[in-house]
Amino acid sequence: MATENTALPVYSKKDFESGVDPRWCPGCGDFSIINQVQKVLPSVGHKREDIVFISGIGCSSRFPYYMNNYGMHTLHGRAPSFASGLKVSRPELMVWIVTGDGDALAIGGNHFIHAMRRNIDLKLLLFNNRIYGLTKGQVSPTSELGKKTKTTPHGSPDAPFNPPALAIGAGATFVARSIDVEGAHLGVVLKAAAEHKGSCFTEIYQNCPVFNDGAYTAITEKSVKVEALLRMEHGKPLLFGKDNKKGIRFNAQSAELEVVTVGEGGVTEKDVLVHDAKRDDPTLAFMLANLSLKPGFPTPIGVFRDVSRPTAEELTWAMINAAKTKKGDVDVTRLLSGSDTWVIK
Amino acid sequence: MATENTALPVYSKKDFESGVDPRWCPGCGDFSIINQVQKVLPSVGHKREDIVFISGIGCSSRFPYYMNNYGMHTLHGRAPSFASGLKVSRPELMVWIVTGDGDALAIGGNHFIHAMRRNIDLKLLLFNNRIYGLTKGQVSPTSELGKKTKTTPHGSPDAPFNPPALAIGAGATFVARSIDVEGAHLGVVLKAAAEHKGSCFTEIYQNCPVFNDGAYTAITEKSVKVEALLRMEHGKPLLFGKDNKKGIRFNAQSAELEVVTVGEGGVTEKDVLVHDAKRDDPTLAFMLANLSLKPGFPTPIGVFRDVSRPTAEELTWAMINAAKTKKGDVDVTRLLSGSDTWVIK
Amino acid sequence: MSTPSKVQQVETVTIRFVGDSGDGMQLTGTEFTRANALAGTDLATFPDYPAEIRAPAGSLSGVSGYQVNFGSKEIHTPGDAPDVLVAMNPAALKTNLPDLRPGGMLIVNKGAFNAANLEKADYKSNPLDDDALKHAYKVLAIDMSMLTDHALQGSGLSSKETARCRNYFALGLMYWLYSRPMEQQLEQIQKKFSKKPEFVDANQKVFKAGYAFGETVEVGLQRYEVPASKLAPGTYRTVTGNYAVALGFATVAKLTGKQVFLGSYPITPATEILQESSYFKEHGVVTYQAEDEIAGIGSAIGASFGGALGCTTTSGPGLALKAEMMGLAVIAELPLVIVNVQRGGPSTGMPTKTEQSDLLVSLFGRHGEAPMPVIAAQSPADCFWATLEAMKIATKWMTPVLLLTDGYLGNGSEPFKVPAPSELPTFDVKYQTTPNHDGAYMPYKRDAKLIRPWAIPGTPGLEHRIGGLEKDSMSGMVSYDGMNHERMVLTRAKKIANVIEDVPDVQVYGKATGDVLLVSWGGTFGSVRGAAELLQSQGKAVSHVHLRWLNPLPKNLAAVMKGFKKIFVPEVNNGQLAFYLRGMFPGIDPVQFNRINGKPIKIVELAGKVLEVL
Amino acid sequence: MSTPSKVQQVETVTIRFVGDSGDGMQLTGTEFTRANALAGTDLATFPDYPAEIRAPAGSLSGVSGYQVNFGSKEIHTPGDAPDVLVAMNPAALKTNLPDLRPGGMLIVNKGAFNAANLEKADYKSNPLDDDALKHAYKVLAIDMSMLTDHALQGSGLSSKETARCRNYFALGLMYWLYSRPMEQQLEQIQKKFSKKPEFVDANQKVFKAGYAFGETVEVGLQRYEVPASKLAPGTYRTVTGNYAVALGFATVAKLTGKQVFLGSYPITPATEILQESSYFKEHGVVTYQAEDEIAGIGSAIGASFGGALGCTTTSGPGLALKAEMMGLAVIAELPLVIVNVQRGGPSTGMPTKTEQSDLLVSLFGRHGEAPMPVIAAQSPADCFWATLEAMKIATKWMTPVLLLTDGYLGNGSEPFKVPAPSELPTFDVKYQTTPNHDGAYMPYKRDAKLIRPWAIPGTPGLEHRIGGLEKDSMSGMVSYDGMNHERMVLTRAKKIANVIEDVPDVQVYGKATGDVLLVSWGGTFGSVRGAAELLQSQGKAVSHVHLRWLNPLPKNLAAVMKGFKKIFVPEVNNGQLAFYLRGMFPGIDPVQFNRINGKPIKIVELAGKVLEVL
Ligand SMILES: Cc1ncc(C[n+]2csc(CCOP(=O)(O)OP(=O)(O)O)c2C)c(N)n1
Ligand SMILES: Cc1ncc(C[n+]2csc(CCOP(=O)(O)OP(=O)(O)O)c2C)c(N)n1
Ligand code: SF4
Ligand code: SF4
Ligand SMILES: [Mg+2]
Ligand SMILES: [Mg+2]
Repeated sequence: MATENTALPVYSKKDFESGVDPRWCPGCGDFSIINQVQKVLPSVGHKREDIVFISGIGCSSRFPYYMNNYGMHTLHGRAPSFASGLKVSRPELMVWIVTGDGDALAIGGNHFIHAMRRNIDLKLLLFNNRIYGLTKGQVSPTSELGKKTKTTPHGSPDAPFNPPALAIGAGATFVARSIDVEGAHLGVVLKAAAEHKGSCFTEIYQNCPVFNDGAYTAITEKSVKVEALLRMEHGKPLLFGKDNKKGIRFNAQSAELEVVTVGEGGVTEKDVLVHDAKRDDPTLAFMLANLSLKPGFPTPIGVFRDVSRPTAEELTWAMINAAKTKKGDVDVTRLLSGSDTWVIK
Repeated sequence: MATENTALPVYSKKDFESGVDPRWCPGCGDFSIINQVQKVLPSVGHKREDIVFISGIGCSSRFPYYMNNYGMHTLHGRAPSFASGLKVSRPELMVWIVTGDGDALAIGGNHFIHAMRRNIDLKLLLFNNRIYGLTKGQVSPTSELGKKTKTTPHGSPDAPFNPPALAIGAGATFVARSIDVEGAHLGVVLKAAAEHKGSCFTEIYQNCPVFNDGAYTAITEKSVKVEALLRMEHGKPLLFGKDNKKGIRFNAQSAELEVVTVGEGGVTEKDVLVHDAKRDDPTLAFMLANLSLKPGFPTPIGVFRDVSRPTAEELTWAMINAAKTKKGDVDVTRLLSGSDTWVIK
Repeated sequence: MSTPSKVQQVETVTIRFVGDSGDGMQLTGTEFTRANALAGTDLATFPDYPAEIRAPAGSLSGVSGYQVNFGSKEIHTPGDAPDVLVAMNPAALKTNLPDLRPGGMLIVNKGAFNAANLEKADYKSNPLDDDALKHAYKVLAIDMSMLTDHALQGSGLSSKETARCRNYFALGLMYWLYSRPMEQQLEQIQKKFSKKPEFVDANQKVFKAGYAFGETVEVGLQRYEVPASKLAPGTYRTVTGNYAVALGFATVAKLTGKQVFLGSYPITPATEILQESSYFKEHGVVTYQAEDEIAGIGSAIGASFGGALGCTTTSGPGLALKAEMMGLAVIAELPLVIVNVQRGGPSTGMPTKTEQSDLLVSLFGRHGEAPMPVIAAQSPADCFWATLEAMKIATKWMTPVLLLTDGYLGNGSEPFKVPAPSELPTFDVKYQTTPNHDGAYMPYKRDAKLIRPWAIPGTPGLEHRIGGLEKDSMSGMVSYDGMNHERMVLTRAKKIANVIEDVPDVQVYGKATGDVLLVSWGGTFGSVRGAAELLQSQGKAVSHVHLRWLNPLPKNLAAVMKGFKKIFVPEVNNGQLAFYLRGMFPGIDPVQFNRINGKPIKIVELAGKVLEVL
Repeated sequence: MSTPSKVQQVETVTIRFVGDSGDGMQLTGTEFTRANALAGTDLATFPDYPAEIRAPAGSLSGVSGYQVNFGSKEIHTPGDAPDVLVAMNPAALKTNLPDLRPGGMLIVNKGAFNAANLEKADYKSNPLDDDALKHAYKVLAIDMSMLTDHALQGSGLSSKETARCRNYFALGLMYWLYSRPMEQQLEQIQKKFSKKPEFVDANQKVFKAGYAFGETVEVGLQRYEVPASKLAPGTYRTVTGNYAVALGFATVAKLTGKQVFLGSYPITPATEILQESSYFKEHGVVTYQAEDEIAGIGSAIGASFGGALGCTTTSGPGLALKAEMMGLAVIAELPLVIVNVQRGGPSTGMPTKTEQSDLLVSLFGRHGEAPMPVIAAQSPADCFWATLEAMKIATKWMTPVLLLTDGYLGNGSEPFKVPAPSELPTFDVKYQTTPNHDGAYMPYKRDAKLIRPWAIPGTPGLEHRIGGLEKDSMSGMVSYDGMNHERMVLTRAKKIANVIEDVPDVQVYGKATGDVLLVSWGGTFGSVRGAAELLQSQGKAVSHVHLRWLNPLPKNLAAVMKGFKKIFVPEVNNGQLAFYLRGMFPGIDPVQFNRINGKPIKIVELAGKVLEVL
């Protein structure tokens, strides 16, 4: 059982491949994601048998079958509920959730926000392709307003979610974003997620070449990405663009973020906002999560927020153990008798 | 039908009382809330028969029975789904949702965040008593961490939601807060909600004298409220406290809000942040929504955010009407024949 | 001065205490129940709460009641109609008088019959002045308010506090009427109010005053005595059905040494199970209040995947929501117990009223072919045993099990004989720790009984994946092969059919053949058994079998039914068991008796119906 | 040089086109289907998609197929086994050869049988070199790849583009084999690719090459002709069941002038209904893709409260999730149509495979007593008529109605005779606009049929509140009165029973008495009718009744069944209708035949089983 504390074997990527070859369409972004996950797992300090992958339903949710760990491919949208029960029941396990934008945010929205709120130590990876892949191309809660899909041939009338903003609003203690094609960056973010203790949300932009191809080319194309992506690092100034000349500054008058060019108009690097992912107050993370919605601003990737608090399972077990020490080991007869009995002779 | 546009009758509060006397416990905060709603409705510019109240299940959700409008007392947590369908189907109706902290945020969390995201014109009133009232006192998603309730006798292990933060994170275009005992203020907020067009969230702090008495005394008691409450008004500086001497200032270094005292240390009123509920960027509203979580900060009441965008039902009907003008009135035979038929003689 | 009236022995009595929610009738009822329990009578109780929310004081909707039926013979139900009605205010009288048996005893607190209260109960005139009342019942109108005030003169208690002591006057009087020893109640008051000493003294005073009143009252009052019943010797306590389920969870955790994980969401009338379970932490019960019913069962299934004994508790609307999840538990074949405390339906229906209308949804309420064992408890105390049985089946057969109780069982109470450890079932819950198929682990490779192994996370080398898609009959990997699917559907069905080996035969109460066989299930056991006794005592050829197992049905049921001219099925629904029996046993066509009024069936009414078909 | 082979007439042929997902077999199938439709044959088709996600090119899991059965006599199913199998690559051959009828014709694209593809299909050696194959079937191995390349030499198309034209070679050959006129297809290509002219020319070339190949090939090929069938004169089109449901929604909107509101959530195999409906905006259909199934039906109920005709569409798992909402619709008594396109269960099960296993959950899958009408469609085109019927019942009786179809009906297609307006049912949907009870509005005051009025928001003076709690039998206000509850439960049940007045009697296909009566429901109609024809043609005393109505069951069903020695119930489930009939008709004990392999039942197999019991 997981509780025995024998030494950790030395793992390689292969140790986390189930041997079943993934059933995703050729060119699907899910391939590169699973590749990174399998690369990171050897170094997360958990035994293979103590790691569990839980998913809902969707292309992305086929993930557990391809991992050589314990896994559950559950019901559409419900993965966080299973994961929460498992983690509270057995805190020593490392529990990952793999889900899609429809799975996590459409039918699964409630379990998602509650997992974030409770601060149970669950590592949720959301593969966001802004479409329903498995069912062949319907609008999702992250599809753009006006998006034409099989169920919205005239365009979607609904504003989409901004997933990191939703997660922050729900109380997640870890919130990050990366991209399928940014392998190295994704690896780093996954490692950070693995190290965090608490509710953990990682949005991964994922391309669906079949039903929503090119959803992210505007920020991932070689030619544009240096200007389009803001790579956040805790404790470092928020710089981006060619030669890191551009920066994010805080405008105290308007209480808003703005883009500045270092060296222009007397702007120096120290005017640039230094990223602080560790602060308890979620507002800075929220500001950054909303950055890309404003024209002229880059899309932040990396860790928005990473704060530590006691997890729900820790608090739960603290109470259980307190009760056990207080009451001692009551035998079954005393349990059954309770406090108010009488005797019939 | 609602579509005929005859003149609006002159209503009094009585016109909105169904005559069924409310079945709430003596002293319940719900009484003062319904009182304010009935006072505001005569002035919202809708006919009584064009107003619909939809609720879920809970003490608060009994609300529609006491209103002399059309109403549905639906299923636990599901009110927004009925309301969304009704409003998209009949945009001319004014649709209110009355719900509780358990109804809206526990079982109903998914419908809640999607109603906020879509920007359907629904006026949602959340009576937040931080407890499950109807089922007699279990922990709710707004109960404080460590709260002892019937289902958490040793304290709740779960962090609560901050409802306005969740609504903002989900994309609500109107977010406000008021308090059952602040009748006048509540009336003003309800009026603002009535006037907003789009997804509309109003949290109302409500006391449950039976199962969670005094949940808000720390901010509502005569003696403390002047220091404890920050009354936000769009376009006005964020001042509070005795003689409005205290204010909220923006600290550009830390990118955080802070409390200052006007007249001390060179602080003048113009250093104080001016509330802007109308800006599209939700970050300022989010900052204010998180204010009260920080020790030493007041609890903001009033309108956090009030921005206008095309609503989902407007966009839906724009598409429908476009299709109608484009295709004209196709008769049933042409509808049934479609484009590819053959004839058997 | 009063002539000491001699005590008359009676076999059983049904008493109902009714008053305003604020009058403490639940306390009075439980305390008086305790007195009779200690006196060794058998008993059954049923509280009748007002609709969820607390209504205005004195209003009709604010009436709260507690009925207890106790006797020297075996007691099956809280009683058809009260022999004695204790009414603390006009609203209570108005709403409960119709139930009092003709000629029964009516004790009222005259002091509460003032203009204001009469109006709230919309009485045009004071019913106590009505001669008809006096003719129909033995009326004892006492100004308990005034007498309580007297008793507490100079106690320094506020009038509000004084009023709260009134119920002890009624209790004292009942003690005297039914010849129960004062002392134990005085001690009990001592215990109960140890934290508020001023109330110890006050309540004792008022209690004594009530008792004394019985002796001193002018009208020579008839005293009664209900002797001890022939309950089996042993240690007893009273339990409600909901408490008994929670106690069952804790007991299983103790017996198995495994964690019992209860993932649930509050819903009337099941909420108490979650509440009570949260006090059993030290015994190995982990409770988790989920965000909704779906997450409640989901968390339990997740915990079961991790090796815990997952459970979830709910009532009708919640059961409906759990349907998809139950299907997953069926196809994944994980142990899980779903407790459904039935209430009045459909939809939100009548949350505080009892009903048996979830039988068919329990048997068939999942899409696809998704059979699972279904068990129903028959009395409050039996909820404990039924829980143990459900947990045993779930863990032995790797299957979800549905346990049905109802609002009447859940809130009702009766004596529970504390079992000796030796009387408890033995569990042997095992996890797979080694490969089961030449070096590999095949999660769906079955034993002779078609049970699959249970390997849990943390077990090296047995890593595997399961899910809701149809799976290969060995490896559990996704399979779209049609014949594999057919095989799996049939195998899952066969496995549940195999559970029959753990289903005891039904016992016939009465002769093995005769004119009418009463067939009941779940919470109607008491009413139907009572009717059977009554009819048999009248020499009728009527027998009774009660079904604890709904799926699989007991082996001998078909044969047993053949022994009777007529099968008679009484239910608190529109005929669900009757339909099910027709479907399962071609040729069987039961006579139905259906009551759907939110209350247990009355013994006398049922007996009458049976007589009609005899 | 080839001897022009004379054309042989055949009554029916079943052809299956199979290839890689990329090979365009769905297009080839539909185009060839069209050719036969235009030739006036009756037909039925069934596509066989790979599991949801697109698998690697050439892999076994990537095979996509399309089967068409056409004939000069009435066609009920896509055919038991193909007479002709057209396989475009090794994987397609491997997965489909077992289905080809012995001695059938096998046409393969030899060019695709290279080492790489053989390996992907895990063939050790090239099956085309295997003599056994040649003995078992008429094998025609053609290098379509090469011939296509030749045809397109100098066209300037890339090899990738050229490859995409290959399917037209196969199509051309089939045109020749089955004597269909080339011209119409050339036009069709013209239409289809008008936006990409280069492909018009290319595809026409390749199509002609395929056709020419038939004439010029050395081996004298047998040509066939399937004459026109005796379809009733009229205008026809082919529809899938899912499209037919959407067309039904639009038609009802047109006929009633009322808004049809479809609140739904995508799920295989029901998604197309939502997709197709979203193209009917101008006809008065409003579609709303909700966040989940619960919100889907919730939005529809909300719209119905507002006066729209609310509908929701789903499949098994979604139906399970809607259970609580359906209960609300039952107690609120609002019109609502729930369409459940059944798929393989339990749980996520087999999303792309068909099954009939949601009958019992449809009838009984709600907590409490919550009856509703249940109707099942019998063929792709009938999905249109069944939808109209369900909508009519829902609006007339103020009740939710469950309409069952399945994956086979939903994705399958057949000719649909476009009805004249006069052939369409008339609807009269009325709203209450005036008080109905001396000046007041009583939402639950019923007419003689027990139907309640429908007053909608916007109607002055009729403001009222409804909900899920039990309600007073007139005002609809919350009522906790037990007798009112019993009355309401029985009234709701009676109302649904009254729907019988709109349920047509079952028609017996064959003699009114005999040895065996086949009783079927839903999607098995075609197979069972086919088997009945077969057995009757062999002189067996076998008749057939098909149930379109599951609740209420047709008036004459009991009487009809009495006319036969045996009742025989074939189902693609584990015996749900058989159980239901036992429960509803004491004494009836059907023989069951159950196949649960994700496919429609085969006519010949079924006929064989019936012979066993004769
Ligand atoms: C209860 C239920 N409803 C609907 C479905 C159908 N369904 C399966 S996956 C899916 C959406 C998948 O989209 P997403 O979560 O974004 O995953 P992706 O395929 O894009 O990776 C839907 C609607 C289902 N399987 N179960
Ligand atoms: C499906 C379902 N689950 C659970 C319940 C039981 N229930 C009714 S109200 C309620 C919570 C009420 O709390 P809240 O929404 O805060 O409303 P309040 O009573 O506090 O105003 C619950 C759990 C129900 N009626 N239906
Ligand atoms: S459909 Fe899209 S998301 Fe799904 S596997 Fe294919 S490419 Fe990936
Ligand atoms: S329980 Fe609380 S919230 Fe409910 S009515 Fe009573 S006081 Fe109000
Ligand atoms: Mg997606
Ligand atoms: Mg509440």
